[in-house]
Amino acid sequence: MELVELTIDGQEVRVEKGTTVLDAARSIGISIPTLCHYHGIDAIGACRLCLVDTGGRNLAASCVTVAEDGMEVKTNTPKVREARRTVLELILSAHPDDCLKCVRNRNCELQTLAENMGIREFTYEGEKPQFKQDDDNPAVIRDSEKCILCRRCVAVCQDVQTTRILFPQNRGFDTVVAPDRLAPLGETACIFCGQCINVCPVGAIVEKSYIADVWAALSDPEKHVVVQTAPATRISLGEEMGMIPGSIVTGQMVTALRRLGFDRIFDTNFAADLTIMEEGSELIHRINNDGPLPLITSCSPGWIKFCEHHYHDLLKNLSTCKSPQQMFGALAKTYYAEKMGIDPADIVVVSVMPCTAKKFEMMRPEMDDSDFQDVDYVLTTRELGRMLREAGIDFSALPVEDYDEPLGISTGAGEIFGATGGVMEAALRTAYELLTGEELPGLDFQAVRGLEGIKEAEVKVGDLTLRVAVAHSLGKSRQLLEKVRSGEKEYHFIEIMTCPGGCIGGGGQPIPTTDEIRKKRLAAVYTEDKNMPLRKSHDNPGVQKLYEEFLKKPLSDRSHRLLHTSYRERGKFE
Amino acid sequence: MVTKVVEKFRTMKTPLLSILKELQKDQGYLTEEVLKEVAKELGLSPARVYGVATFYSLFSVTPKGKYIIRVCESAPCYINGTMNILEMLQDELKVDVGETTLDGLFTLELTSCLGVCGVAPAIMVNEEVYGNLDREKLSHLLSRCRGM
Amino acid sequence: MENNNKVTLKINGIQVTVPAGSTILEAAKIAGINIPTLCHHPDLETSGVCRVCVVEVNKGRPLQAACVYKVAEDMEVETATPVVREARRLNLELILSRHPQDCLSCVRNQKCELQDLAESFHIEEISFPIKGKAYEKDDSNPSVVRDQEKCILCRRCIEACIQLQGVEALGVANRGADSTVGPFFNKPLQDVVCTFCGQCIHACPVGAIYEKDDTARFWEAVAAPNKHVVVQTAPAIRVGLAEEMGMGVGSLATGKMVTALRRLGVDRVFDTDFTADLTIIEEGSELVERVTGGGTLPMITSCSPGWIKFCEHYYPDLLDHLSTCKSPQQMFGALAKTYYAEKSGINPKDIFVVSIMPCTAKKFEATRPEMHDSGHQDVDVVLTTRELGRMLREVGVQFAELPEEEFDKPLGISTGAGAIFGATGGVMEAALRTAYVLVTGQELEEINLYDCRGLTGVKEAVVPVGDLEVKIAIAHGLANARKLMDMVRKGEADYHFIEIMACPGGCIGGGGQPVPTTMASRDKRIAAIYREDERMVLRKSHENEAVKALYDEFLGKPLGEKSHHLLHTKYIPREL
Amino acid sequence: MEFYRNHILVCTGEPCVLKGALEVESILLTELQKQGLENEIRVIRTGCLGPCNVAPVLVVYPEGIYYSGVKPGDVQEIVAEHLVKGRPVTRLVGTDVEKRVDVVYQVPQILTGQERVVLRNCGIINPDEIVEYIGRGGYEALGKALIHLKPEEVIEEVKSSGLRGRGGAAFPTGLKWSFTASGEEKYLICNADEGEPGTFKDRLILEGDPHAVLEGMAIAGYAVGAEHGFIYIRGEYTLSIERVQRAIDQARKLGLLGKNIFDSGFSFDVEIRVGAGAYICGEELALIESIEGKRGEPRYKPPYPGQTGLWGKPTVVNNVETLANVPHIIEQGAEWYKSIGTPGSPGTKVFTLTGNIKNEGLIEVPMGITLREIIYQLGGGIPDGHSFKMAQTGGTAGGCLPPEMLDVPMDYDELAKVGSALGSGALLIMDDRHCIVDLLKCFMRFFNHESCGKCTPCREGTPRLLELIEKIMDGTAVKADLDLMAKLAENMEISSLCGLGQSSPKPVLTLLEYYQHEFLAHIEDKKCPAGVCKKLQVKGVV
Repeated sequence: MELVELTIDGQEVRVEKGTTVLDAARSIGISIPTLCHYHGIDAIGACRLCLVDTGGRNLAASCVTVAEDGMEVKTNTPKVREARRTVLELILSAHPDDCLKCVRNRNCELQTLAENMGIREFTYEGEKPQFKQDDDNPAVIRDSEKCILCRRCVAVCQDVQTTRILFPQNRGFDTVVAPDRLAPLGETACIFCGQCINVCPVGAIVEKSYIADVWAALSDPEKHVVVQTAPATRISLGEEMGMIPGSIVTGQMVTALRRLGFDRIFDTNFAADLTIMEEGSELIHRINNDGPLPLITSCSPGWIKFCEHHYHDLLKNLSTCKSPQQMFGALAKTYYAEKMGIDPADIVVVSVMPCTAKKFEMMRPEMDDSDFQDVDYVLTTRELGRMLREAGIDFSALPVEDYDEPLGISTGAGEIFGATGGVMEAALRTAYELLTGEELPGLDFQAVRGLEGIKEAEVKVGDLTLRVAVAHSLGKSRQLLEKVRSGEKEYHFIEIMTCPGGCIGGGGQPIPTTDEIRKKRLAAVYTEDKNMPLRKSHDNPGVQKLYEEFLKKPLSDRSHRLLHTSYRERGKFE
Repeated sequence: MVTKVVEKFRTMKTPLLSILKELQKDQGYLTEEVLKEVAKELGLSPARVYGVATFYSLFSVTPKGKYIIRVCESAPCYINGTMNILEMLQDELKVDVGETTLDGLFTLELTSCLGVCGVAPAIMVNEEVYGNLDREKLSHLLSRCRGM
Repeated sequence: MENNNKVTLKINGIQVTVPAGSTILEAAKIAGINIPTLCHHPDLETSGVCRVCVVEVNKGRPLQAACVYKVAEDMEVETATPVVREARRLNLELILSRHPQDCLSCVRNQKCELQDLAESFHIEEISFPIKGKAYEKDDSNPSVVRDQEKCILCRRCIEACIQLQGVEALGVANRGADSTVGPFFNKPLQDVVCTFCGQCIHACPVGAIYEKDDTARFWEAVAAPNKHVVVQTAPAIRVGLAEEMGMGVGSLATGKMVTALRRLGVDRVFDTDFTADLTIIEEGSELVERVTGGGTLPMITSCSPGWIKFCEHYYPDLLDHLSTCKSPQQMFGALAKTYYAEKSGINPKDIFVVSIMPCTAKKFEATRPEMHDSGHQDVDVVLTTRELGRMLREVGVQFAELPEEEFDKPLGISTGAGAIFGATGGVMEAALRTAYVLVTGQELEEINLYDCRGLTGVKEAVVPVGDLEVKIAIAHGLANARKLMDMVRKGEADYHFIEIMACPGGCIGGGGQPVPTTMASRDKRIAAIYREDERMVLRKSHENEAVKALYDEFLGKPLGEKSHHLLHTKYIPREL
Repeated sequence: MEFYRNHILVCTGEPCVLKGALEVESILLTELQKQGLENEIRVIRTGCLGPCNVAPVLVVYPEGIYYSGVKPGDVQEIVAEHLVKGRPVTRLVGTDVEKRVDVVYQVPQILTGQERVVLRNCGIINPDEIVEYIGRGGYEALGKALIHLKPEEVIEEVKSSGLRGRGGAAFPTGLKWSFTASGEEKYLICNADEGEPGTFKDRLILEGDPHAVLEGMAIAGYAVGAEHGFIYIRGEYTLSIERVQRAIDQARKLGLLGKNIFDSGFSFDVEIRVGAGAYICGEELALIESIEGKRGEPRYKPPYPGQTGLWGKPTVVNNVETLANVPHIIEQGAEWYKSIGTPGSPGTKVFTLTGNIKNEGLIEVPMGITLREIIYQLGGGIPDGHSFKMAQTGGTAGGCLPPEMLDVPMDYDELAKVGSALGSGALLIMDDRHCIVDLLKCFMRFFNHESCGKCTPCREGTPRLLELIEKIMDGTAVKADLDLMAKLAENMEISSLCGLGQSSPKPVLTLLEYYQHEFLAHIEDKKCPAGVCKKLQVKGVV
């Protein structure tokens, strides 16, 4: 490792060659303010908040200035402080003064910077840009008036997801980050993954909120309101409520939901186990019936929309299984309604999801196989947190309670759906046993775990060597699929998750969501799996009973009607 | 002055309101000095005495005209034409509500019900109440105050 | 089941048993239910005015304020029904609609209870047009700024001023929507009886009252090439600064504080604890002299400038009782520009003395005309713990990660006795540790004087010092001081020595300390102060070598002529 | 006692005085002297006689002839013709006056067959002469209570009479007394801070029969164990203050107040405290704060005054009219009292009729009478050929009722059912010339002026309501503003700290409910149906 030596504010510091001045300063306890900089995604030196004095004629942006031998950096001179302050005041002068009603109030990088830099008055009072909010889709709202043009969302949309929707348009003071021709997101190929929300430092991109609808349903005495919680919410809701990342709060979440007034607290993990039964059977069926292969997972609605826009040729490879959320909705308004003797018209299904694309998914016209809209409202982890804060639920002090039966019974296999590679691992646990009659040796299938963008593995299942691959983030998925398309790679089964890290890194998760935090959430998912008495989907007694009483067998007619779906081709720039 | 008034109410428990009422008669309003002295005499904080003086509408901490005309704006008077009375007074005195005429003779104010709804519309001039008012009576009243 | 001391009730269907006399708010906390509050403060009696905490009691109307409504047996409380939530939200919106929308330039940005509430209520729209009232800011005094435009009329400042400090500089004036909170005739604080203690700042949930910001003057001095900037840090800073920088309440961070100050570019980092030790020598000698020479007794400490101003206003007849010693801050200033200037060969007019204080009244003290005995203004600028924190955040000092460094010599050397000046009873304890030697010639065996410690409002003790039974009393919070002073005035106080600190808990609870400062956080900071005392090698002021050197090289002897000139002062009666 | 052949009652209620009653009186005295009748005919000043619209009023007894609109110039004729020659001056005896006096003061037999209770002496005795009160049985009830009844028995009697507080809140009086905590020192407060617009019953009781109130206070003091009574009179009521002070002095002189009354061992004295202009001080805890020399801001309850009241001591606060009922209950018994009025609201109620009604003034009627009966029978209907549009019951903090509700019975419970309240007994009648929105603005301006500013919903909500109303009158409001108004008003009702904030939205809510069409006309058609709102009229012409 080659080192360089420089001084920062008179202190000598040695760092690896190539380190930015920003990181070098951080290593000795000097935190230079940043705004556009986002570790691992965006370093363009655009906002100019991180200016330092490197001895040159002009101040340098420390996030893009590489530390050099003998460099003398000053981060705290009147000139530097003044320059940073001016930059911040200019940004603030174009930003609305509406913290008190902003969704990012108290969790806003600009607000924190204003506090840290001790802003007390605005030197610049002038024209503020005026834009209409874009809330013309079920999932994501963009408010360009709040946009500070840091371009982090552009970076994530272009580079991480390669969806290439958001881009700077116009120039100078008129610059705006928006889709091509300033079209509403709903008219583009945006997949509503919400990764732009997670990187936005301010409140310029937020999820569409269904909180008011859910409160209304909860206070309607005519309605029977059931809620399902996605695997990734139990390991992130605590974080949203102020606990440390990776806190597991399954039981507290159940209690909290009950206290909000939900009539039944069910679990998406139940439907995840069910998905494994259906999808595993589908895999076996396809292997035994010459394809089409590879079979590609279909639980991630962002990925589905992406595939519909960009990979029409692979639509046939998608599993026909609905996502667990939608399987749940369809069953709640049929199986559960029948069992309870409740008119499905009176059942309201609420999902708590780590995901913004789920809001889009629930509105898809295909998702009304119960003869009603199967899922009525999707709340993100953040929205649930907001409801709990408003209701004053002291989350850390809550007792632990259990899910309701029958749709609340689940296994560890359902839980790991929340992590990249989890669906694959869960499927293998079951498929292996279904095909061989033996338990998968060492239930923990390490090869598909972790934050590596593309993971591959081969599993010997009896005579067959099953080739599998896992990708997360659509940029990585694109790389993998191009290889499949070109025939460079051949697999039996591919898992694709839209968001980096899988659902635990979804666009509805607590802000901030960084790689460091994703790792902690992943670890929590696997801890939760380990702690479950049952860890294989086919062992789920609730699922077994469901087949016995209602569905009869995987891929049955009823399964097909309620649990499977079809896909459509969408234009590339629709 | 203040000491004398305070002395007068010595036997009364918590006599602040009565003392202020008495003291206001002197100059028609309560001055800073008077309130400060009252606070000292009663062992209260000046901020509290000021708070009381500004709470009750019969007290004033700013100079007022010799005659304070309070027009009842409650509903029974309102229905019977308060607004006409008020407009007449505004025309006649050339002041708005809350203001004092340049000659320092009149201050125009609004008041809540005076409890003489049977003779609405009514006004109160200093401590006297006048009812069943119309333009004629009003101008008669004003000239009497002006000593004409 | 009912017994005399417990009450069982249901909150949101959850059964909970709580002490009788609890409020619904307290009971809900036990049941794991947060009820939002705004006008409520844990240390003050408040009166349920903001209506943000309303709940439904026994399905009844009207809704009741949980912060004042007492629980009863079999009561059924609902805290989150649609009606309750809607009512709270609307009340909050009403408050928000008259509050300036300027979070980004507000001193309380991100430390604001209103901002927190807006977040937790998930306010997205305010139903009413934003319409505040225009008021002029009062920044006429050196210590405290009042910005009435931000005031939300919760009245906590008034209650703090009355209940904690017994001053009542602030009150409610006018009526209805025209109500205002302010001093007599809404005068500048400068012109009314205000001690500048800053307890109202801690009470304020928003940014309507705050310290006068002097950081610009600091930056200017540091940047000026000809200025030699020396800084002194009060005893309570080392237990407040870490908290201000986001570490746990009661974190002790002496060494990190020194490092942080050096990184800001000051030339010398000295310690007010040094002059605290010096104060003990001077004040201890004064006490011995008064006791033996028939001077005015009880003698009362004079280190707390809020207390001094209070005494000048309310007890001008008892000023003789005050020790003539300047406060440690001012002793430091006078010495920095004489003794230290001489010793280091720097022209005193080039020396810029910065104090880091837990106190807003210190800003006022530094500007008193008496405080020029060095021939210059002895202390040039006083910064509170919060202002220091603000500067550190601005330049991005990662406080928790800093290494620990030592104070500079000689004015940075101190003992545990100096450190405990930061807690109520500390001056008394430090004085007794030394007075014992002065009187008896022997060292005190047990130097932890627990009678002096703790948050009891008025503490009394009798301490045998040789043949003499020394009677002492300690008060903190001016409301408690008033109790003692009324006794002194009536001649009912036969104490020898009284310690009075303006702020509850002493300096660790000062008006310049991190927000929030509550009795609970005071308790933790006091514990940290005594940890610091225990940590010190030397714990008695007369053992401080640097103080000894100061007397040898410069002052001569305690109460000597030079001492009188530089370290002692006099007081002015002020009107009510 | 001397014998007089005639008594002449001169009404010295405020309206009569304003219209020259005192001048009339002095000429009357001179004329009688001139005729040498000063020892045969006695002139008595009385409190309000009721028909204020035809002030000044004289009544000549024993004939019971009412003279109305008496001018100084008429006096000589009355003396010469009526008193000397025995021929009433018919020109001055307006027929409507006679009729009016009938219906106002003698509760029509067809309705109850009962006497008036609270106003029994008003206009009949000279309030400045205690002997006249005593002459009509005054202070007998106090004697009965002190000598024959234990305090518990007094409370029991009042409890079983069903008497409810007449100040507006209608809390059962006996129950309130029985809730008073034990303690060495207790206080009794008579709430005479009558600030509810359109209400002047308490003033007229105080001015017409002050001893009835003092006697009621003494009995109440005895019942609850209070030796100190306060009567808190609003500062604007100068005459009331004078009369009550005189009454207290006289009662003290006769030992009816002071130490050891009737040798019973019970001592009781009364002190007047004068308000200084704050409607909110009618709220019992605000009133207590005011007596304590503070801003008249309500305290939160509990603790109720019965536990912690004036200066921290148990305190009972009762309204003037409530206390004036007490001697009658003690004297004639709970059963008698219950025979008047309705089961839920026994007794009579004094109403003040104001607004667009022929007979403005004061009436005492049994509870349960309908609005229609009051307006069209007792009140003489709507004048000048206009039609009835709205009645507001209970003062400005009361609900507003449309013509469809004319038959609602006037008692506490029935009015509560329709979103209104009996309140203080004020009845404001409005005819079709007035605009509902304009009137609502008048109401809200009142509350805006009188909100104490302590709690958020009332302090901030009232001006917001006012703003919304102004928007409607300006023609700038949209339909959603009505929803916001209703939402805000409902919130104030349920989350304000005291009764003021909880009841001030009543007119908003009832008007929105019963007159929605009129609001909508302003908003959607930009028209003011009554033609009052100026900004809309102009547009209407275009």
